[in-house]
Amino acid sequence: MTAAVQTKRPAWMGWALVALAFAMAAALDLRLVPVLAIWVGGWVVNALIAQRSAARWGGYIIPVIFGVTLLLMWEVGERLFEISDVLLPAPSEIAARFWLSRDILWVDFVQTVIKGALSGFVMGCGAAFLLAVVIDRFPFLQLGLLPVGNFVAALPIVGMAPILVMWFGFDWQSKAAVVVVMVFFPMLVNTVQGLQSSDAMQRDLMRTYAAGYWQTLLKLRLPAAMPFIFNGLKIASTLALIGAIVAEFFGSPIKGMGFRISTSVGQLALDLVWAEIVVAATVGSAFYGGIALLERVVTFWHPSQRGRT
Amino acid sequence: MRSIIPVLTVVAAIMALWYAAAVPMNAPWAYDVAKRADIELTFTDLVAATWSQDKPKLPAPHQVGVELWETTVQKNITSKRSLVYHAWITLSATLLGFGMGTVLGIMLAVGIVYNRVMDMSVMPWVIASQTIPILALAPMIIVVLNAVGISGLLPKAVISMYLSFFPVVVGMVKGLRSPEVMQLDQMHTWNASASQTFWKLRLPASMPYLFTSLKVAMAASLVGAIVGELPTGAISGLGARLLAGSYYGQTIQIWSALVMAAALAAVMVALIGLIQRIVLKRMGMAT
Amino acid sequence: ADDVTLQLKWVTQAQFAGYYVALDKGFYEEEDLNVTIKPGGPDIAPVQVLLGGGADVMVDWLPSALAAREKGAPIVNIAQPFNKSGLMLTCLKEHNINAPEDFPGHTLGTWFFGNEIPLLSWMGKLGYETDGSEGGVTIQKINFNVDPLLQKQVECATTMTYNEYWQVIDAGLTPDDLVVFKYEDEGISTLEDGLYTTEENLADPEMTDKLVRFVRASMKGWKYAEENPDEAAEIVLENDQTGAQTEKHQKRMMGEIAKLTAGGDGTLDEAAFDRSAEITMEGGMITKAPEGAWTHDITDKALN
Amino acid sequence: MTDLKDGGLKDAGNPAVTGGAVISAKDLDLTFQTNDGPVHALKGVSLDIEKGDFVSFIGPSGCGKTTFLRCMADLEQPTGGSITVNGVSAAEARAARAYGYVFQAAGLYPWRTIGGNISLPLEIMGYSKTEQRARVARVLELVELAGFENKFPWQLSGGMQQRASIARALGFDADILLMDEPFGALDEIVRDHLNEQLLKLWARTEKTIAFVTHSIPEAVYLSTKIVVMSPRPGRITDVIDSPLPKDRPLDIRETPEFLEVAHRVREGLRAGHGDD
Amino acid sequence: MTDLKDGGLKDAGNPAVTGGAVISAKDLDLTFQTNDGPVHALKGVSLDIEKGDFVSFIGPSGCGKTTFLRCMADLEQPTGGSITVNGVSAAEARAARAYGYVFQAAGLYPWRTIGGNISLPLEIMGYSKTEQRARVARVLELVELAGFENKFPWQLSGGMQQRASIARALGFDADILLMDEPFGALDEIVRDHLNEQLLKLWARTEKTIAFVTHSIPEAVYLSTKIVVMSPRPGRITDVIDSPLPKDRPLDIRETPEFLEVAHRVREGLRAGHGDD
Ligand SMILES: Nc1ncnc2c1ncn2[C@@H]1O[C@H](COP(=O)(O)OP(=O)(O)OP(=O)(O)O)[C@@H](O)[C@H]1O
Ligand SMILES: Nc1ncnc2c1ncn2[C@@H]1O[C@H](COP(=O)(O)OP(=O)(O)OP(=O)(O)O)[C@@H](O)[C@H]1O
Ligand SMILES: Cc1ncc(C[n+]2csc(CCO)c2C)c(N)n1
Ligand SMILES: [Mg+2]
Ligand SMILES: [Mg+2]
Repeated sequence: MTAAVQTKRPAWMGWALVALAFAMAAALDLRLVPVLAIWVGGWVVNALIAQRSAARWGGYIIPVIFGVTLLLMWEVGERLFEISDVLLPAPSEIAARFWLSRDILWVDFVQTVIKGALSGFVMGCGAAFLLAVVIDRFPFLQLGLLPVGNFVAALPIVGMAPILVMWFGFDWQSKAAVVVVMVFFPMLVNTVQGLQSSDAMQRDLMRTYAAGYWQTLLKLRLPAAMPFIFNGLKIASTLALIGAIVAEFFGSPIKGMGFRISTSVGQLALDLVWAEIVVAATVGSAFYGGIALLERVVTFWHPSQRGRT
Repeated sequence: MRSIIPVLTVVAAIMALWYAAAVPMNAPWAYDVAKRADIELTFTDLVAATWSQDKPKLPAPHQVGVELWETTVQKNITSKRSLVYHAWITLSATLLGFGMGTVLGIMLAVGIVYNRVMDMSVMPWVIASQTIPILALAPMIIVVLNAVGISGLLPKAVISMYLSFFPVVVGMVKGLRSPEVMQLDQMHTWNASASQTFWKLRLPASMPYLFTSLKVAMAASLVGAIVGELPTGAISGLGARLLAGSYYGQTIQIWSALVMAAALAAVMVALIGLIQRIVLKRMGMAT
Repeated sequence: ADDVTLQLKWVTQAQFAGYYVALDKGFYEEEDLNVTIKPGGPDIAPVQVLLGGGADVMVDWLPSALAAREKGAPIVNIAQPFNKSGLMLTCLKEHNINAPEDFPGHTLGTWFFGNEIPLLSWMGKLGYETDGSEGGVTIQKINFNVDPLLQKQVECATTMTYNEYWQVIDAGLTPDDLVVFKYEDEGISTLEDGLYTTEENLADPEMTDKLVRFVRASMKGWKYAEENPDEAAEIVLENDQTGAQTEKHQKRMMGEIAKLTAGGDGTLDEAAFDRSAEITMEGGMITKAPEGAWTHDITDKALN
Repeated sequence: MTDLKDGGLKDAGNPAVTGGAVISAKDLDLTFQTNDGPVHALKGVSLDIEKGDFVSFIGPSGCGKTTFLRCMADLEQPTGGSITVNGVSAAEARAARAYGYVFQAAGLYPWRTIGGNISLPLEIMGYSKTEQRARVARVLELVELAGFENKFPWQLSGGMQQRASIARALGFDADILLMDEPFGALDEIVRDHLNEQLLKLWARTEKTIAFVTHSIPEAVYLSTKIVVMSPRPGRITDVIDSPLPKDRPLDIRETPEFLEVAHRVREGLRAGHGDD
Repeated sequence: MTDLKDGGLKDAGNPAVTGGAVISAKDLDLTFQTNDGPVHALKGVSLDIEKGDFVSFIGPSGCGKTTFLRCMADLEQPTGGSITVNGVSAAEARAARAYGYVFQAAGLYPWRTIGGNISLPLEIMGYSKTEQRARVARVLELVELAGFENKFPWQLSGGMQQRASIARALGFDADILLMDEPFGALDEIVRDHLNEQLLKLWARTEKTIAFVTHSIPEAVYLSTKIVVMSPRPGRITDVIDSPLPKDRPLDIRETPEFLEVAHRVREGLRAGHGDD
């Protein structure tokens, strides 16, 4: 329905634009032409798929093609422009390094993701959730704690991390602490807002049943809060990983993704740096995706989940 | 206004906790010093000692307060030793990055909402981009921009932008899609053009989402500017203060830079909140 | 005037006094140079800046420069103002570490970024494992300050004679509370702050000429700094844009730095180079002896 | 339905009923403080509802019908006067679960199925699982939604949702039913059917019902007593006792008595509108 | 109102009208594909609406009334059959802004005042500022909302919002009005008043009106033609031409002719319900 609102521009206009872009690229630097060609190619393929299929698989294949397009541009550009490996390695080199350093990457993954990020995520979100329930019960706390909380949340992590490393030592505990600090307030704010999001009539209904506090919490407020809680969890999931990695920049045992990235930069082993970045991005996206999936299951009833696929 | 008393109570409670925590955290050092000087510490001595160390593990609130006072009020604001001067450096990168991030975020969101291919291809990569540790990328960004002759404010702003466009994209995609089917159908019955639908329906409908994400983006942008100040070398700005404080073990200096940064963020976010209230009020959407 | 950009390895401090003095006293100007000095930081690899075109010359330590060269970065040492190493390991006396034999079972903190190499070579020489296993030591990555030592998170920490050591002293400890091992004394020292540029620059006569003038003026700056340490420290303070440095600390640092540059004229000592390269190789940072990693061309022209 | 009445809580609010009215409002005032001055939603409202009465409230939009019902349900605190329910205060009656309330909008919980929504009050009041299942099935039957038990609210049309919300209020044994425009979203045929069902239920169980509607025929068809209200300030302008017999087939609506009462209500309403 | 008709876009959709029906549906099918199988919202629906007709659609919930109206408005694409509006396709008619549409819910934009909401389509269609102001004032008068121009939607009661939404559809000169239960949220008195006004407007401007309602009396009172629909699949079961004169005072509703037509409609409806 809504798609029909968009008026169709004639196709030749698009092609004219593409031709113009090529002309400009060629004028600037001939090497830009193949790079641009890859971009246009990927785009056209995706446009075709998008038109053909409202089907589910389009949703998976299109971002992949998009990503492959970007990687190809990178690879070809890297070779054509002869960029030094010390500045930016090519995707193929990164892939090779990834394969050769599997064991290192695995050790780092366990140290940073499992020990640091995951434990911090669970503790931070759990504590924030519990505090949110308490705050929700006592409006006084809510009025007082939330503004102060917002202030604390604004403390830049790069400043907090060294302090927390000083307090909690070099191992994963301090990484978890950084993650706890990072995820705590997004989660708290979202949960508090969620617990208040049941509408007046839904609450009145509970009153007519003379339902107790816990019954109302369990049967009304928590289910109603779920979309917000998941918003918080999603934000927290990307923050957790970044937090754990960043914290390792400020002191760590000699393993961990942040450790590896910072030392490898010093050794100009940029391929290993990028291999770690690939791990971080993959794990982060998977973590985010997992929570989004869970959200879809738990809050199936929410309009945002019903409306769009 | 009615929240003043609760806020003060909470602040007082935090201060009390802070003072209390400073004692055990700084005690080992105090004992060390005492042992080397061969004196016994009474409890009051201990408390006094833990609240007045030069390089405490956790500085007492008044130490941070004094440092803040000395580096803001008592220094000429153009002096390199003035925290206001450094805050201004950071703020200018923050604002530039925030502006660029907002524009980029809105443009991406419009593309995602209006273009099916972008909708399906860009979003997962935008999410992935945010899972990359910025601290690892920042030096590369700085170096690359340096190589093409860009230095100073802009590289920091680019990092700010990198962090701040994300909340804007997410919020605006949600906001631009927030009009109900019926409202879109109405536009359809009037045969409104795509741009009329955008300006008269989607954009106004997205305002509440925009402002919420702008607040998040502003905080992210500040973090970006600070991160961007680390690898450019400790030149100036709050990030440089943090760094320099860290190299010379000046805990109090770190804390005062931290508090300044948080205050900066709080002020900017409050400012956005004010604009939000004015705009939404004029749009009749104030709550 | 010709533009030259210098990338430092670290933040503005008396460690780089020579360059700031040359700038401030107009030595560069006399050579018809317009020099920009870029301070460094923890996350910046000067090599990247150099190769990226952000700088023409950089200050670096030899081990990390050799490692970069082996990684494919065509960088060459053109002058070596520091002829002694300021690196040392500082331990708290209370942990009873009085000689290298006492290391096993203890935790040693070091900076990474290539700075761990001499320590690892040393441990290798002593025959200690560095993974915390029985009979070995635990190596801990620490941030660029002495907090971990003071907070007792490590028992020994890497320090520089001119900087971190004095931070320990400033924190209230006395030299009597400390045991120090100077790398120079242990025979495992590597060359520190040298000037490097790219092979590409060296192939360009115009650029070489600029570099010659740059090195000449810089060395003049260094000698001036050695002779007038307090004034040099003042100049450094003026150029510090963070406003975080203190006069006391910089003056003391300048005094120590002068000891490291004393007696040298900027010409690289081949023997010292070979020893440093060997230690770097033992540490595993490079796999084969470097070739063409230094040249006397510039210093020869500059100093005659 | 009669057997439902033997369930748990029936006697809770009953002690004083024999003495007088089930719901008794005396000189009720309710003023909302808003930013542009006070709104007098109710002013000097007095009304007695006897056990077994079926009372309809009718009046222009904003005359305080909903507000009055909410006062009975202890969802709103009157600013003056008094109200008793089952002889005790409204708050006590609520705590004793003396009434079922049907809101103006359906207000189903979207995360529960229709069946889950109907069993919600039963869970809260501690009915056993089997009892819950039996009751859900029975009331779904009553509102003609059998077979939709496992659908979610948004999978139903507006009218069906409204019926589910009615079923929810009928599931447990309250002697009092407070219904705020329950049939607003329904088409005439379904509405007629539900009107009939409601009358039957009422006759069988002797519940006391307070019922808000915009439809004059509906008010006349259902009620033993019709309360006409008028806005600014919200007050009762007329109370009409219906002369119609308790047994009412649908075609009673074409009898002269019926039309006569309807006419009187319409006149009362029109007078209220004229006030503006 | 007549002078409005001289405004800009009147002729846009007129070319073929003289030839035949203003709206003509032939064998219209519309099937929604949903996750639990296809829903036949419309099946084999044929209907001609002549210029100046007032056609009411009545039928149980879910029988396809809204869907049919949406097909006329080119908001839904039929999966079979054909529909023409003003002799051209529905899409072309929409592009020519041939109709005004009142949705089942008010759907006002919360960030615009009532006046701003009514002038929104006028802005989109490019009317001048002064013309906009004049028209807004006129239609506000018509729905009795003069003085509320600068209020925001949420400052109005549900009924007032509904009236504002009607005013919005009347602001520009469409010859066709498509109205989906426009008076659902109003009480009887206001509803009667608006019914009268709508009839007057229709008589004066000779618009063609398609009108969905749940109320049998309303359908009979307003229409020249009553279309009874039935669900699963959605189809037309009866088309009743009204014998009532064009001039209809409110009390025509008590005449035997009126009751006779109403009875026929009710029978048709009941038959549709029986189908389930
Ligand atoms: N929470 C509130 N705050 C302020 N005013 C209110 C509030 N609730 C109701 N009112 C006002 O009280 C008056 C009575 O409202 P009420 O909802 O009881 O009307 P009603 O008779 O139920 O109308 P309707 O037929 O539209 O449901 C109205 O003028 C309304 O604006
Ligand atoms: N977008 C849709 N997707 C799937 N099914 C739909 C959709 N829109 C309507 N339907 C189905 O089509 C049928 C007709 O719906 P429609 O809205 O036309 O009914 P209606 O006659 O207007 O009912 P009401 O009186 O409740 O407004 C219904 O069974 C409905 O469930
Ligand atoms: C990238 C990089 N950063 C820091 C150092 C170590 N370092 C060299 S000089 C100095 C200052 C001492 O006061 C320090 C810490 C390094 N080698 N490489
Ligand atoms: Mg009401
Ligand atoms: Mg409908």
